Amino acid sequence: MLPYIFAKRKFVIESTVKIKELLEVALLTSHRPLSIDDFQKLFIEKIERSTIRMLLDEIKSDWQDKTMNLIQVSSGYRFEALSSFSEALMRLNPDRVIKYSRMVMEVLAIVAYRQPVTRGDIEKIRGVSLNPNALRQLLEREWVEIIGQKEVPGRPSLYATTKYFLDDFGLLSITELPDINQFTNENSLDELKPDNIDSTQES
Amino acid sequence: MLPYIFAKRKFVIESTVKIKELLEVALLTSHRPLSIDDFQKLFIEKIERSTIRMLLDEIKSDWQDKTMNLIQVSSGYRFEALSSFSEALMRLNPDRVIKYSRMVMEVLAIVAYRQPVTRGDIEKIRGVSLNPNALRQLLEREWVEIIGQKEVPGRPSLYATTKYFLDDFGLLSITELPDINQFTNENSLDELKPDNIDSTQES
Amino acid sequence: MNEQSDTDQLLPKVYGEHIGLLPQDLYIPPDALEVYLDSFEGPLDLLLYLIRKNNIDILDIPMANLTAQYMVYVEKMKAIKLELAADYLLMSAMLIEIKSRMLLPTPESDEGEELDPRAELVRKLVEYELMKSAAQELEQIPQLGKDRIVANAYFEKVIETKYPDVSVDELFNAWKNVIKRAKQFDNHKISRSELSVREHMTIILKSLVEKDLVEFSSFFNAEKDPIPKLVVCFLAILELTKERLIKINQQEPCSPIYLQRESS
Repeated sequence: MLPYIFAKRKFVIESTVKIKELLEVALLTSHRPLSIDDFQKLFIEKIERSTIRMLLDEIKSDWQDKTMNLIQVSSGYRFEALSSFSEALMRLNPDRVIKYSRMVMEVLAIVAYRQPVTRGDIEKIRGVSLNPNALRQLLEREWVEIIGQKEVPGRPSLYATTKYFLDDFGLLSITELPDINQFTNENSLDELKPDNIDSTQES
Repeated sequence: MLPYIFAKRKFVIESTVKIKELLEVALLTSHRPLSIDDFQKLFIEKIERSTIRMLLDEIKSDWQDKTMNLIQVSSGYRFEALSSFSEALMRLNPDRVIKYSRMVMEVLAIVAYRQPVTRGDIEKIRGVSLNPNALRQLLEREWVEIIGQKEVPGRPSLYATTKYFLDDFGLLSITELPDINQFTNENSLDELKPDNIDSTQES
Repeated sequence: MNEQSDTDQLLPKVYGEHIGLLPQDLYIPPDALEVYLDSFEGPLDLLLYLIRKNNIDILDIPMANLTAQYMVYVEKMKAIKLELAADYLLMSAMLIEIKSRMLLPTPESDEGEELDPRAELVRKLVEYELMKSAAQELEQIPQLGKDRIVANAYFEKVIETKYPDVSVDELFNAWKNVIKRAKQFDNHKISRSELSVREHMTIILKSLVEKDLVEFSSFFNAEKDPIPKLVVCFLAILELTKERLIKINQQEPCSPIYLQRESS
């Protein structure tokens, strides 16, 4: 009976191979980085810190050219997927795609139809001060870019649409955007009436 | 300019080696089992289910005699540490184990083997009124869920086990549960006794 | 069978004739008694324990003996605990009823089979015992987080890989809104301006970012470009100058005209 209990309660170290395997398993199954102290907790027997470090180095080279990297961060060691896999892995648990807010869409429209424009221009047209988020989102999306500075006090940036904007909207050029004048001529006036300046000028 | 956009926006599959590597990384970094549908989401291109299954088989044999097992459970595939490592690994996070009372385990057994059951069914089988806590704990753990109402007066809820229950017990389906008909013959007397009586008598 | 049951067989069998005999295992230290009685999951569990303890054949239960033993336990539980689950008392009544029905001639079922008054109780005991064992079996299965540890390695999350889709129509609607609203501000009017002019303004500005000084004529390809395009380009240059985004320079009469950004 005793040997059975013994085997059950103690992790018997057969060799350094076993220690190394346990270190690897601990790293692969841990959601947080593991410190040398953590690794020591795995064993009943005392394993020298230097032994653990040496074995971690071995594991690191075992995984060279494989799918994961053993890296050291401030709180310890962890396995990390090669960064080239990250984008694909994100598709497994995609963040919910949110729609652009009305504000962002309006800013995009102003940049598209009135380019090049400064932030001040956008604010003047919309009649409200602009949340910097709106332009940031459009810059990140690479639909809008800064093409220079306007030489007025403060040298504000000039925003214009990009090639990617045209690509993503399936346009060859900005001129292919729907024309507001065409719209007012062809469609019922109700939507923009009674005060559409463009149509009054045209007709 | 176009190749740049392409490279930046798309994950380019170079070969089946790359596909297999991505499958492995996904499995090693996922906290939940991954289904074939999940694996397909990793790729922009359509990868055949049969290809994925074949590559999973390859990964399984690649890991033979190593530290982790690729196993299949109800909702998909996952890597699991060899069971010989479990005890040592538990020392890293000893407080994470939830131990359920005998009552809760009996209720779980009844739901697992007699599903779908109502609360009344459980009470009839156990011969005692049911502490609502037992079902609440199992619902919270997501091992048990309400799958409908029984069309009798009062329309009591019908309880059944979940996919997570199967996953957590490493089962593909409810049919893999231990065969209940074997129990009746093999039960030894001591197992049926409350544990504490013997110790109190002997001491 | 194991050692335990061997010892049990040496003990005197407690069938019907030993009615009223106190089960020996009730001699328990008082403070342990509560814990002990509490360890039963209900009356069926207690009955099963008594049956197994006394090595009773579950298919031929001596009702008088079992009922007596059961009652002793229930009395003990009542004495200790103020609140005893009603289910225990219900079971007492049921046991007594079965016991008394055993004394009467056995009735027959519709099919002509003899109906044992104990049948229902036995069926319940067997089913509960089965579920009890099932619970023990479940506990033996390796469980996630306890005996099963799954891979959970880290990967660097990429932020914002997915963007919302926007159609040209949506963009146009946003523009219509802007115009509609702009009308409400008296101090600012949206005047009509050709999109092509705006586009050329952007093109010219972009080329002036790449090079400081660009020759005026390089924007015009009189042979290839249609006249409207030449006009639009010229208008764009005028508009840029008017908005003070570019400067037009000429060193001396008839020398090349250069465009440069306002700053440089």
